[in-house]
Amino acid sequence: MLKIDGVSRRFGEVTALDEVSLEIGQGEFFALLGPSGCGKTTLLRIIAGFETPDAGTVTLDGEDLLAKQPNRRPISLMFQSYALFPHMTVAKNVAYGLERERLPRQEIKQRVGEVLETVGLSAHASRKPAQLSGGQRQRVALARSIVKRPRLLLLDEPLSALDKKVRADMQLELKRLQHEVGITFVVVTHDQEEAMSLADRIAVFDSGSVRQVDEPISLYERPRTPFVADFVGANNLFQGTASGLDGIKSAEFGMLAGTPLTDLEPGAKALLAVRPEKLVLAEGNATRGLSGSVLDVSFYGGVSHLSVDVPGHVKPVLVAVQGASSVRQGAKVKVRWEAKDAVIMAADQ
Amino acid sequence: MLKIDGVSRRFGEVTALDEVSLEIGQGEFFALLGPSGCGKTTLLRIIAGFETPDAGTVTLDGEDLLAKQPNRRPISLMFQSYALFPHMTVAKNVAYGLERERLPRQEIKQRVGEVLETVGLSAHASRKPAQLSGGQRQRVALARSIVKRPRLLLLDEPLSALDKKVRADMQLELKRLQHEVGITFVVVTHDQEEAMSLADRIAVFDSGSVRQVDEPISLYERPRTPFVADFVGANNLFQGTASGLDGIKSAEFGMLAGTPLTDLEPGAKALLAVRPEKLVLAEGNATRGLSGSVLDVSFYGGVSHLSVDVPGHVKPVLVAVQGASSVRQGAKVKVRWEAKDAVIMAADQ
Amino acid sequence: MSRSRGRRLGAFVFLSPGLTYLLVLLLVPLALMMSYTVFQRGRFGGVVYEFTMENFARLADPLYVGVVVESLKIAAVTTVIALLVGYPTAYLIAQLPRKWKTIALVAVVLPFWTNFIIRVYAWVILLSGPGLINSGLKVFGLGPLDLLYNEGAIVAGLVYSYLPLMVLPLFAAIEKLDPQLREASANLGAAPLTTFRKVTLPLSLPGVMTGCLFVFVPSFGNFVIPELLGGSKSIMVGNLIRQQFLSARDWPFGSTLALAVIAVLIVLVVVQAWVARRA
Amino acid sequence: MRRSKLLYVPFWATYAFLYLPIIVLVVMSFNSGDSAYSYEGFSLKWYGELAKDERVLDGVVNTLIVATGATVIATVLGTLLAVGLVRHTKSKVLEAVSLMPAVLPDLVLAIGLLVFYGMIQLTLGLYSAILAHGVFAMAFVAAVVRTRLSGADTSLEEASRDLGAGPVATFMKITLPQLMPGIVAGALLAFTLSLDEFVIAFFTIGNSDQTLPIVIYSMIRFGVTPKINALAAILLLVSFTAVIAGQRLTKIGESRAQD
Amino acid sequence: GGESSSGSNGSTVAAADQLKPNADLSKQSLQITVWDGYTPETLPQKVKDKLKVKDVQIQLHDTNEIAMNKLTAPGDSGIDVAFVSGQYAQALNEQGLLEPIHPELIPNLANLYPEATQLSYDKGNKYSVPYTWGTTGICYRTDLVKAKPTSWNDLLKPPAWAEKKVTMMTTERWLALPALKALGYSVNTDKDDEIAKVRELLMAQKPHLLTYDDTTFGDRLKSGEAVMVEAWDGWCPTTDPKGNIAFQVPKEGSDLWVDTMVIMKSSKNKEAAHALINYILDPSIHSWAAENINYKVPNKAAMEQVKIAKGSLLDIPPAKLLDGESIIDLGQASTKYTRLSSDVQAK
Ligand SMILES: Nc1ncnc2c1ncn2[C@@H]1O[C@H](COP(=O)(O)OP(=O)(O)OP(=O)(O)O)[C@@H](O)[C@H]1O
Ligand SMILES: Nc1ncnc2c1ncn2[C@@H]1O[C@H](COP(=O)(O)OP(=O)(O)OP(=O)(O)O)[C@@H](O)[C@H]1O
Ligand SMILES: NCCCCNCCCN
Ligand SMILES: [Mg+2]
Ligand SMILES: [Mg+2]
Repeated sequence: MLKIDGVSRRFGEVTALDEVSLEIGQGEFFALLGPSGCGKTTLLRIIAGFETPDAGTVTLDGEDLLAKQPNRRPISLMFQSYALFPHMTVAKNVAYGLERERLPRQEIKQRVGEVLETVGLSAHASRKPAQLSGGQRQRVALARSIVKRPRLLLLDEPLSALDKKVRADMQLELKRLQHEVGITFVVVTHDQEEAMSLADRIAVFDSGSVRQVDEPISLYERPRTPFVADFVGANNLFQGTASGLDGIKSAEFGMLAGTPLTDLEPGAKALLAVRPEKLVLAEGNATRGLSGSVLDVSFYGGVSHLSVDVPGHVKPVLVAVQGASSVRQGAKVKVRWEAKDAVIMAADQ
Repeated sequence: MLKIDGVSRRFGEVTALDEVSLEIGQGEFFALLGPSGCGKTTLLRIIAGFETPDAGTVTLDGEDLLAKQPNRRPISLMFQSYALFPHMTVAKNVAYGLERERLPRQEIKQRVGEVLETVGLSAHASRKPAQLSGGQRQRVALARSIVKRPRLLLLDEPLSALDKKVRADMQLELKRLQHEVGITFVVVTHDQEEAMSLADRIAVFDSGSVRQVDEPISLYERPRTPFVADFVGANNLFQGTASGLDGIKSAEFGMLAGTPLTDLEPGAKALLAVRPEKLVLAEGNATRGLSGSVLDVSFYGGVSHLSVDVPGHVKPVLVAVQGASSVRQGAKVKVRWEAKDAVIMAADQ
Repeated sequence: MSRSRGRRLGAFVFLSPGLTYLLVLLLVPLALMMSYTVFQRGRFGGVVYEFTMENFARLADPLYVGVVVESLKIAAVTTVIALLVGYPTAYLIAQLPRKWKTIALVAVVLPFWTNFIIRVYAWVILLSGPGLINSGLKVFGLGPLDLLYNEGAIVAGLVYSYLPLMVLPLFAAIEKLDPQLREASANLGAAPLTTFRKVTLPLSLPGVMTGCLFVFVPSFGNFVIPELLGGSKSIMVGNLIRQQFLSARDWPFGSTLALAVIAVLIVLVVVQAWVARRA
Repeated sequence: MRRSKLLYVPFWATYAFLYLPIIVLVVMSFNSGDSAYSYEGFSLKWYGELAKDERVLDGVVNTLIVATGATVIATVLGTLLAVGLVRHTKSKVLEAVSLMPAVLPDLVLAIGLLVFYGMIQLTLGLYSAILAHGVFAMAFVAAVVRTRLSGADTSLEEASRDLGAGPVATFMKITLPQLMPGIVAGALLAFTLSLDEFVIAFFTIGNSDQTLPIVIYSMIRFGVTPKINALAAILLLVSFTAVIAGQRLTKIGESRAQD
Repeated sequence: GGESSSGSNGSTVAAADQLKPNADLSKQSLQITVWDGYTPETLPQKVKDKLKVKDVQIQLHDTNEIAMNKLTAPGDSGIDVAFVSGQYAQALNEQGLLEPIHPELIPNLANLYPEATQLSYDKGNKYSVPYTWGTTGICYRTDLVKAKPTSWNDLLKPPAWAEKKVTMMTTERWLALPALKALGYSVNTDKDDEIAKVRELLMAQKPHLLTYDDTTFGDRLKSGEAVMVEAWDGWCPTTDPKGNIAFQVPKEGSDLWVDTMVIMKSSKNKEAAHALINYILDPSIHSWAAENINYKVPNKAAMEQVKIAKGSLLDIPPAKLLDGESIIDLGQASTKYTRLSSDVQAK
């Protein structure tokens, strides 16, 4: 449906996008993930028509999008900074897009009422944006873009100012729009859980380039590059050299068990990544595993994170355990994992 | 150190704050948590001096704060909307507060350089805010308020636009400021994990009132009101009537095990709350537990969430298990928990 | 409380210099002039300090009422045209890169750093019977057209003379608008004209109001242009006041006419403020 | 966003409209005849005539002094007044007073000031004209700046206060720069209006001082001569040069500041 | 006119003796207000050299009217000598603003034509001294008119060939003058019915006019935009090299206008002011106006120095000029003319 091909955009010295190519299917929920400043907003603005790429093409169902004026594109963009009309009430802001389609008054009124109900702002319909809290503004912006039910919805960090409860409701609503109305979504989010739970596919960006496009579980479990492994979720990375199908050879720890995702020349520099929740913690006198001592235990509501200092490894190793942990700071422990739970990839040059 | 006493603020019909009282200690990291629009920003603005409360007092070390001009308060506020000076470069924005203190040029330059390094924007020092991405702007705002090292730092959703990695770095930096420099923090966040892991104490707000002030673990494990139980983290709530020290009597399920936090009249309406990660899932033919069938399994990177339809209970019961779950959708299961893992509180009237 | 003391101090610091200045150099002289409205003209000019209300009675003269109405009409047409011409210009100047912005802005006022009367004469040269435009038309065997000495010429001259007074406030108002709002509007399906009507225009309304006031007021009171481009064949309120002060040396009635003009304009200003607040 | 090319039509049309008469008057300044009305042939004689005329030169100098003085007064007081009106009072009366000079017929202000100066026995000079021009110029600056200020976001000022800046520093470092386009527009207006003002200057300036408009008005009893056109042409040339030089200088200043 | 001269007599007596013929002029300086180009540019310097006064400053005014407002405002205008037309001098005097002329300080008054002391606004030059004089008539293009204009009616009811090629003056008294004369009335009438008749004539004329104009009618004739205009003699460009412009005083008669010099009562330099007027009346100086700006001067000695071409504008003898009726200020009735001109010019 949406095809982005070799799109680049430079701002003076800065390369915001560097030959980005993506294909997004009809009805797909597509998430963009990447560090701050990597070009996500720029890409959305190009699709919506507010930036012109220096190179590359963007087509929607085969039709050249770049040739179209922004107001003729069947696309809604929710701006990262909301861009609410300050002189209009909340209801007027939301009705704006519908009025442009010359829908009957009655229908506009009804749809605006419904969407305000959905975002929980019915009581605020006649206020001006300046009289709203930050999260309320964000919800108005969201309502304004979803009420149009465009073919393609671009959301730039749509839920970042919302609390967990409201956010969950909004996520449900977005899913409903995807399934019932068949809208295609491209959503920028820095919330990985959100990306993981909502998206059909996720593109990971870095410095203006796409690093990996994959389904959430694949992305999480089979990162292709050290950047993705490190960026998506927490990960423990060990350096070494490739050594057959079941591990890498590490200078400090000898063989470390793991599964290579791609062919690697034996002896080539390689990286092994293993998730904190895949790690198993054993008593310090257990036979297998890397020895270390617990540096810190922190409780993240539901899960406890332990950082374990493993002599020979630069960063502390992170371990996640369900519930409050019984292990105390300073305890001597062993850390180990299964080969199938660790992935091996080529190290960056 | 900071004492807020009976502070109220109304905007026309809206009561943004309703007799809020809080005491925050020297060097404490205090978090404000609450749904969108509950009055968090308003409270910070009152402390900083940009709103005048309709009633109540605010003192800092016993000194009346309200009588002081904003610029004479030893307080920095990071605005939710950043409020960066558009006509100044990033470096100038950050230097602004230091220049007001008439520090030597050299020192200003050095401190600005350091803080920009910390927030990862050294390369952007000479750009104007309009040339930055959303997350970069937020980091400038953060840098601008922390560089002053005020006695009290008020941060209004300081990290909401940042990706996980940068956010973790920033969190560390905030902790460092708290410990090394001894700054007192009041931070608004909608990110509960953030609040849990950073804060010494958390105040939960709702509709302009404080509902509970507690340390993170207490708040999570011993919510005092249904609102807090429901708002902080995910929770499964069961209705019934109080019945002694070890459970409630539910119309549908009979006795449900739990621990009351306060004295409850036997027979009074009560609510039992139990966390998803405290639930244990057993085969459908196990002896104990509530029977249900798995509605949906979703994978949130590291943890799997299952929703289980328990006939007789309105909402599906949420269960969290470590790693990818082996239980499939549609499976018949039993759900149970220990009395010590469930809390019992009075139901709202 | 100190907040409100601070606010009062602010009000004092910001308001008192300008208001003191205006009190001494505007209100006092104005009060002097307005005191003449209840006195009589001396036989040979000057003022005889005998109370009379006759000057106000003279205002009802259909001749003067007619001129006021006509002036309102001409000033209104001028204002509308200046707005239509000035808005797109101000809009585009506001979008220019910064270094061009100042140049374009100065270029709007630069012609006015010559001299009013010379510029108006330049229009005479352009529009007159044997003038430039008619000479041009003649080459094509057309014309000559009666371009000068009619209300059209007055309006053209007024628009020309007061265009900067429209463009500059509009610029100041438009320049501050967040471009993202226009983008949001386009994104929601609004054609450029709709975006203009629904977003840009309402948000720049204070500038529109100020610009309109700036053009309307001097147009209403102008006297040179009706003389030179209108051939004095239709005069405006400004001519009336001027005739009373200069030809008739009738300060009392001249002041009374001025008071009437101020009253009309104040009504307009109040209406403007009201509209601006509603917007 | 791409801008519609169509918008450039009224844009350029406006400049054409503004400069067409200017071109005409420059051309006529080279007229060999003595009419500014009908072109008879090329000649520089009027520039020669102009050079001989000391009054004109004096007039130019006096005009610049008056306009500059009035602009400075108007810009400073008008900006303060605008901020005061928007931020520190709700009084409609003060608002009306601040607009009054703009709606006052110039003869009324002129004669009123003449009478007032007479009453307080002020000896007229350049400064009395500067003070007089300051009155109407201030109204224009205040109105334009108010336009700029209305609906402006106050959070920047709050941020400044929060970072320890007092009201004065906040005004100078934050409010003023935000208002700058409005202040520049207002000051340009004030300067332009003062430069060209005749009636008020005539009545309030000292007898031995004349501004250029006074000189020119007295000269045109017989109609405009090419001599005045020559003067206008030179004024234009000087203004253009000054503006472009100013532009160059600020650009250099800016690039220095960047380093 | 009778009333006004009694007023002026009063003030003449009041201040007669205070001036010292031998005052030290080097302690006095002069502020003069005058039309641009009306006196030699070198005048200030010459006066300083000749009279040894401290300083001479020229202030320019563009019209009588605007000068009048400055001169009549309360307080000291700072002006010593003003150049204004006759009826304005009269009005200034009526308001008690003028210093009576001290003839003993102006020996050159003897140079004036005898006729120049009999001007109706100021018989005997009690408070004003005439500087230039002339009349009003029809200025026209000899090559573009089908018939030479001889009557004010040729202007008031323009023939078809002059349609929209005729201009009239806008200043109120001269606006009314052609109609007043055509109807046989006095230029100084204050009768409402007569003024009403004038209004009718002017209203009927208006649609056929090119424009009202009292500054650039000469240019309009030269360019051919107009063929026939109401004009003051001195402004009719009969000296144009093409030689196709002529001036005609219509048969119904016209006015006599006089531009005069007056001394302000508020002046602190009255001796120097008198000395200045005396100096200007010197034939070698006074002839400048006739030689350079084509104005007749009421100075017999001066006119005798000037070469006058036969039939030129300068070739109108004083006696003939005095046939014209001097416009005088009508006091309260003068506002009728203001209203008349507003009325005619309003749409
Ligand atoms: N100027 C105002 N006029 C009217 N109501 C206002 C105004 N400012 C805030 N409110 C209302 O006051 C309440 C509290 O607002 P506040 O900004 O403090 O919320 P918040 O807790 O910061 O929310 P969020 O998390 O969404 O930023 C909200 O309901 C908001 O709509
Ligand atoms: N107008 C501009 N001028 C110069 N650089 C710009 C401009 N706009 C964006 N950039 C730069 O381009 C890069 C990409 O910006 P973009 O806004 O697309 O980032 P983002 O991925 O949306 O980041 P965030 O998550 O922080 O919002 C950033 O480094 C930013 O600084
Ligand atoms: N400068 C010469 C003036 C000749 C005519 N005087 C009458 C002036 C009327 N406004
Ligand atoms: Mg972004
Ligand atoms: Mg908030």
